[in-house]
Amino acid sequence: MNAMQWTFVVATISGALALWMLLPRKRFRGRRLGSLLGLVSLGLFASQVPLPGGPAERTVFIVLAGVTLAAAVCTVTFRSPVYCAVWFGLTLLGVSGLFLFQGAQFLSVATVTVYAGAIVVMFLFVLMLSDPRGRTYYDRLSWEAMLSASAGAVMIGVLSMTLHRVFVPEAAPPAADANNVAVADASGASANAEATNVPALPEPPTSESLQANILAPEHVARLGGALFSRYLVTVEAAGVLLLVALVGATSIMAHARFEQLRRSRHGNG
Amino acid sequence: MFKIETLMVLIPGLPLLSAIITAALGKWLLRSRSHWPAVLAVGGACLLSVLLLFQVRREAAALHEAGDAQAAAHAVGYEKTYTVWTWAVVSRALPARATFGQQASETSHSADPPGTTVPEDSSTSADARSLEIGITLRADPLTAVMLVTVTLISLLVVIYSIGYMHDDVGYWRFFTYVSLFVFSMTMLVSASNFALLYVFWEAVGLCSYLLIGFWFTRPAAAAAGMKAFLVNRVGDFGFALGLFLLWTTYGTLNFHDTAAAPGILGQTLLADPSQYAGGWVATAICLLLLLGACGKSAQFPLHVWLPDAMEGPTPVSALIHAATMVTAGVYMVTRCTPLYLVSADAQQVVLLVGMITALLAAAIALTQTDLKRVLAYSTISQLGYMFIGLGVGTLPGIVAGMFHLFTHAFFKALLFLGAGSVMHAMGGVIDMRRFGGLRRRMPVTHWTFLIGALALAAVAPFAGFWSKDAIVAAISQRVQDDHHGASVALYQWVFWGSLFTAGLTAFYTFRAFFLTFYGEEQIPEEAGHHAHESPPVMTWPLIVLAAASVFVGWCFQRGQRFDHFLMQTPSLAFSSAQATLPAGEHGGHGNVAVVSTLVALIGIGLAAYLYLGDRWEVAWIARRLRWLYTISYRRFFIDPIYMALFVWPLRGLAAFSYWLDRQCIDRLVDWVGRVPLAIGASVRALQSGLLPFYAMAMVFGLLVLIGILVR
Amino acid sequence: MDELALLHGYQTVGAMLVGIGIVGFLARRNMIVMFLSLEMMLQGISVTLVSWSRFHNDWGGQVLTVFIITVAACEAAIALALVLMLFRRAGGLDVLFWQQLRESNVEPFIEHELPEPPAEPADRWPHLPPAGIEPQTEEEWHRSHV
Amino acid sequence: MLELAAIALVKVVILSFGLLTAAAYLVLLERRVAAWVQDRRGPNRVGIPLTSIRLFGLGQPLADGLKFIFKEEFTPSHVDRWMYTLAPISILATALAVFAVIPFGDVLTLGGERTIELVVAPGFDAGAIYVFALSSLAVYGVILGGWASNNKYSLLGGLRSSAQLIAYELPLSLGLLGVVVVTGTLRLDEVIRTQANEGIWFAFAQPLGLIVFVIASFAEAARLPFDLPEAEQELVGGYHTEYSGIRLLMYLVAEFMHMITASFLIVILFLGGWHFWGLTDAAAWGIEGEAVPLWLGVVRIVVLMAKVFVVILFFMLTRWTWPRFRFDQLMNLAWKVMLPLGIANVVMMAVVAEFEVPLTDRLGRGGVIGLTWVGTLLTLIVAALLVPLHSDNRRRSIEPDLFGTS
Repeated sequence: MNAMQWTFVVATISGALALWMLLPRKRFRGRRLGSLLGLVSLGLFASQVPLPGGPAERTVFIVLAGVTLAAAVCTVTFRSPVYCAVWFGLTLLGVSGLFLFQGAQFLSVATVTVYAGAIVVMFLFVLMLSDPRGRTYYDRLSWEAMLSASAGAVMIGVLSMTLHRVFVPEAAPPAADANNVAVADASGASANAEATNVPALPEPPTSESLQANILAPEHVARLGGALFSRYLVTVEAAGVLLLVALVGATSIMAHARFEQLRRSRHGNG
Repeated sequence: MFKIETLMVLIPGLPLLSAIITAALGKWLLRSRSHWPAVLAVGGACLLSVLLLFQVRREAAALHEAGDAQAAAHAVGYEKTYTVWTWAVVSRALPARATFGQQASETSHSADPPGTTVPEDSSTSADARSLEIGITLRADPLTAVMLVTVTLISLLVVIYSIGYMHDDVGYWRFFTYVSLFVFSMTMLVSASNFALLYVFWEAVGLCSYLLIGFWFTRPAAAAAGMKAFLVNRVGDFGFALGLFLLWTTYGTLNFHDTAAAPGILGQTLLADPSQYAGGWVATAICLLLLLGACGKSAQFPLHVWLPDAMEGPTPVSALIHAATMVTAGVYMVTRCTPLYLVSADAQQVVLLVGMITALLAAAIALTQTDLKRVLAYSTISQLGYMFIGLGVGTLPGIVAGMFHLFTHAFFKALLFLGAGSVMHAMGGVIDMRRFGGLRRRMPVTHWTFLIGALALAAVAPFAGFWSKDAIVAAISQRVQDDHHGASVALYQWVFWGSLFTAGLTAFYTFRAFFLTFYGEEQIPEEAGHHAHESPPVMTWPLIVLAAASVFVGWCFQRGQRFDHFLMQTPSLAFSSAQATLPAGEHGGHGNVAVVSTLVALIGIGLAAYLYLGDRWEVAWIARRLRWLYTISYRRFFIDPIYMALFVWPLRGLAAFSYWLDRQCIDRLVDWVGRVPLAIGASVRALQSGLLPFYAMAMVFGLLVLIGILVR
Repeated sequence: MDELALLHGYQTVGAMLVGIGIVGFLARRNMIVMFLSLEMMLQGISVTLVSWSRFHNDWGGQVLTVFIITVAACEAAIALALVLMLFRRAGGLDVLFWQQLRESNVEPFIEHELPEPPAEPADRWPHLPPAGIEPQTEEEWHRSHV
Repeated sequence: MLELAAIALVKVVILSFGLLTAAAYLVLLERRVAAWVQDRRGPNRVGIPLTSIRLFGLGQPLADGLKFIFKEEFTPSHVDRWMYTLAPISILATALAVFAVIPFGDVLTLGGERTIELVVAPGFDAGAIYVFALSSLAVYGVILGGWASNNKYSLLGGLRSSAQLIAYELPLSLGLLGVVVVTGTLRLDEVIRTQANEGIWFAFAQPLGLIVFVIASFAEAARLPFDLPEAEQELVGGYHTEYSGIRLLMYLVAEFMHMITASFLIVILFLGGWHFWGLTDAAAWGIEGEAVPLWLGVVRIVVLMAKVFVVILFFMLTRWTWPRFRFDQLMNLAWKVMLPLGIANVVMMAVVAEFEVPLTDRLGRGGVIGLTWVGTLLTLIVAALLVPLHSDNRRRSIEPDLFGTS
């Protein structure tokens, strides 16, 4: 185990602990320690990720990613479901900002419109009508907090480590056999990539090619062109799916209303 | 006006349309108007059938005149076929076993695309039989006669049913079934293909089943329907075997000639009858087909279903179980005359079956107290007569059988509808002991029933006389011709037996008539307030049928029109050339007619003596000849015998199989089933119903997978 | 911009969103919050897709994200209807109200030790503004005059 | 880079100050209009402080603002403090942020060569959807404010409001979609430019779209006859019942901002934006080339602002002339009338866009427009015939007849 791997392990453990402390439990809450540990974990993970672009871009990215992730953690750890929903709204805004940072204007706006504007508001509706004060016991309890937190943290750790191995091949650990260190070093990154089953990445796009295609000024027209030519059948399928969902939701609620009426008619029978 | 093909298609087509319309709309839309499609369609079919009859007659006559010499030489009749569409094509279905290897090697390198015609090579063409089942309709005199009979009787019965069924809950269902039946029956008689014949043979069986069990809520009706279906299966099994044998023998199932192969009853084979397979094959085919006919036409071993079928609505009994469907066997045997002529043994079996049936049924009918059952047994008896006619083996006999079929349809439908009228008035009671003296309350029924009874008893000018007389005459002719034949004794016995049966027929018919309409007036309490004459919609069909029963025999017998017309049928035309006797000597049998009329009158007189008024002799006979009476009354114990011979052993077998299934096989399966149960029990605790738990399991699975993938 | 680093960063953010979503889905018992966590996982996937879309200079990723949003909308509609119905029947949003689909011989999961409900804050009447004179009670007035 | 940021900053500052001031003075305007409609005087006293100059009451907004700001920051004890504070901030922030993509003029040419587009975010390609995204975020301010107040009137107001806003977002976007289908862009400045180039405002080319859009804008801005969220007579002010001081000020300002946004959108999408025949056309002034001189840019800004002002006046007059809808009527109108009308508009516009060339060849431009008018009239007639009368206030059974018993 080299330093990099240790970093990931520590980050994973501290992340699991942080999530466990932050999750609602019966008595002990330790939110401050949890927050601190979470920040440490986030920092450790971030330390292994090279940051893009110049200082301004880096700042923007760090702020966006930080807000997104912090809001995400808050979403799953706050007790009041209304707060959870609002934090999720902030997560969505962060994701939307990340999209915009990538140049995906349409998606960033569409995410806000559909998710934040419609879906989350609907959830807020339900939450407000079902339990206006957020005082139910099940919001103050977690199911297997430690296990869940560990599962999520390990998932993050494994994925991050894999990403690191793919994107930063020269920093990958040497082969497991200590005797072959020299050989592995000599054969270089490509051999290492082969040994770890990592497929070679394509060449990153140049700024000009991006401007010509995915960052073109007529962004929406391009996206629409892709949607309605190559992915037309999928668009149709999605349309049908929406229709079916509409009918399904309506019929479910109509059935519920019917049941209610029936019960009221026949004296709770 | 119409092309003959149009008629051929329209006649079955209209009832089919009606059936579809009634089935689709009857319950929701038509309801009490459900009879309209059926009446219109069957009426139209009847009209078109009559047109077809005239057209066939004209064309046949034209053919006869045009190619007189040639026709006389080949003795071909008139036929017309029309293929609506080809239903199934299996080319080269069966390469012959002997040449299988060669055939296979040939086909393997033949580059012919599928669908090309079979090679004309004579050595392979016999083996390369292609099965082509076309929906092929035919028109010839036999078919035309059958079509007219079927549709005319159906029309009258349908009209009658409007009154009879008027407030039944299954009104639309009834007319759907009847339309379907008319479609099936017309298709059956116009099929030009044994396969198609078989299909509609089954279809009429299905309709019969549905209609017998029409009041399926009554257990007796349901059981009767099932019995009819099962007994028919026995016959149909034989029929199917016969078809297989025909197929392997002749390589085709068509009646008519086609480009691929000469038909079984086609001009080619008829012109050269030596090509018919003889020997045991012919006998086997004929006997198997006869088995089918026995099932459908209720002949001796398989007749047991018909009396029970009287559980269905009375119009149905009149239409299907007296006038039309049960004659399908007679029709089929007539159609296959050339096959039967090849095998004398089979002919004698037909004769014997007919004789036994006629006598047996007549004997049973003597003592039955149920009016409809008396009529049912008389139907069986008369069908037996038809088979006697067919079994005589001479052309006059066969034609006489068909003629009897024709006339019998009218007066038996009349009698059944009359019985239905009585039953309608009596509130569903049909036991003759419970009513009597109805002649004043139901004058129309009474008079028409009388005409029907006279026709059935074969009294001189009525329809039954001419046809039955023709049959008896044919037998006597045969006796005379076969003076020195080996089986002359058989024919002699049959002659006397048929005369005796005629007497019995007259007796039981008038017994029923007198018991119903004469004597002290007696009305069961079920009749309620409607113990009166039936409505006009029911009586008019009776009057029409009565009129037909009076005139139809004389009209058609006069100048032997019916015979001459029927002779134009190809198979019969051929037979007329082959028959041992030339046609046309029919009618020179005055003494026979006198004898049979006398016999009938004796029977009527006896019935009048015994049942007009209260006679002590009836009771005396019943007491003194108690065993004879019981045998007749219990229908010769045939049902119990069948019960003992077939049903109980089968039930025992079923019980044993059930035991085997439950105790051995199921146990085994249970034990096999316990293995996964045991495995499942060990992991059952995982099925906790907790959604987060499942999700957790999924996540861990995912983690393991990722771990394996990234190593 | 360094496209590779950008991709790496976005992938990491996406992975973290997915992981946090998993934690929320597993640990939380409020069905709506679980659903929010689910949506968060979808967001993580969307982030990675969009970043790949940019890295490959191909519209496929963004198009797929459009479809993810569509599917999420459908899912939200159906799930919300179902959740409402479940809520109506059980009177709560706890996902553990619904464990009837367990094996018959498995004991139900029952929380024996429920947390204390938080104390309702005592009714605090609004303060008067600090300015002004505090009114005296009747008793005080009496004492001062005795 | 820095320069761009600076320009954007300047635009933001100008726009926010302008908008806030405008909102303040619109309050005054509204009160004056109300007074005028009701035949009274209205606020006309406050002028320049410390003098006796009244100036038609133009000092009133200043006084109001000061009053709001210096009132005590009162937080009821039973509210959820975080949300209670967050809600008005979020609604004001979104209301302001909408203007990032709304052009408030065409271009300004400074010093002969530098052109400045009068949009905060000039290159944003999905501008129209951005507007919708942020206006849908405005729901949060309302619903959270209502919930956080912990007051049943507030909660009801918040729920009503969010239901209303979500419901009317659909016809609003359908109205927009008609324009988008025809112009083929989501950029608002492009929409204006299309109208200016053709010289035909979409109000004439898509009357049905205009109707749908205007009605839906009224509902989105929660103005009478759609002011159910507040409904002072029923809900004591709705979601801001518990608010006071600067937080209430934020809500009120945001409300006026919504009205301004709606007016801007109506003007941009349907009334030709900065375009006016003869007045803003460069050709009419004898100017060649693409360049737009500074004074013409200013003229265009003035034209745009004048149009917006007229639309705002229309909003205000409507407020004092129409009664309020009932909630079921509101919803029926949204789902059973506006939505089908919007779809009809989109279908009509799609047909026009698809068969533009043959139709124009056959009928001419005027003929096509006439055709859309005929279609609009037909659609409205059909809608009037099919839709039950929403002003029918007779009592009827609320339960749907599911059992078929009656």
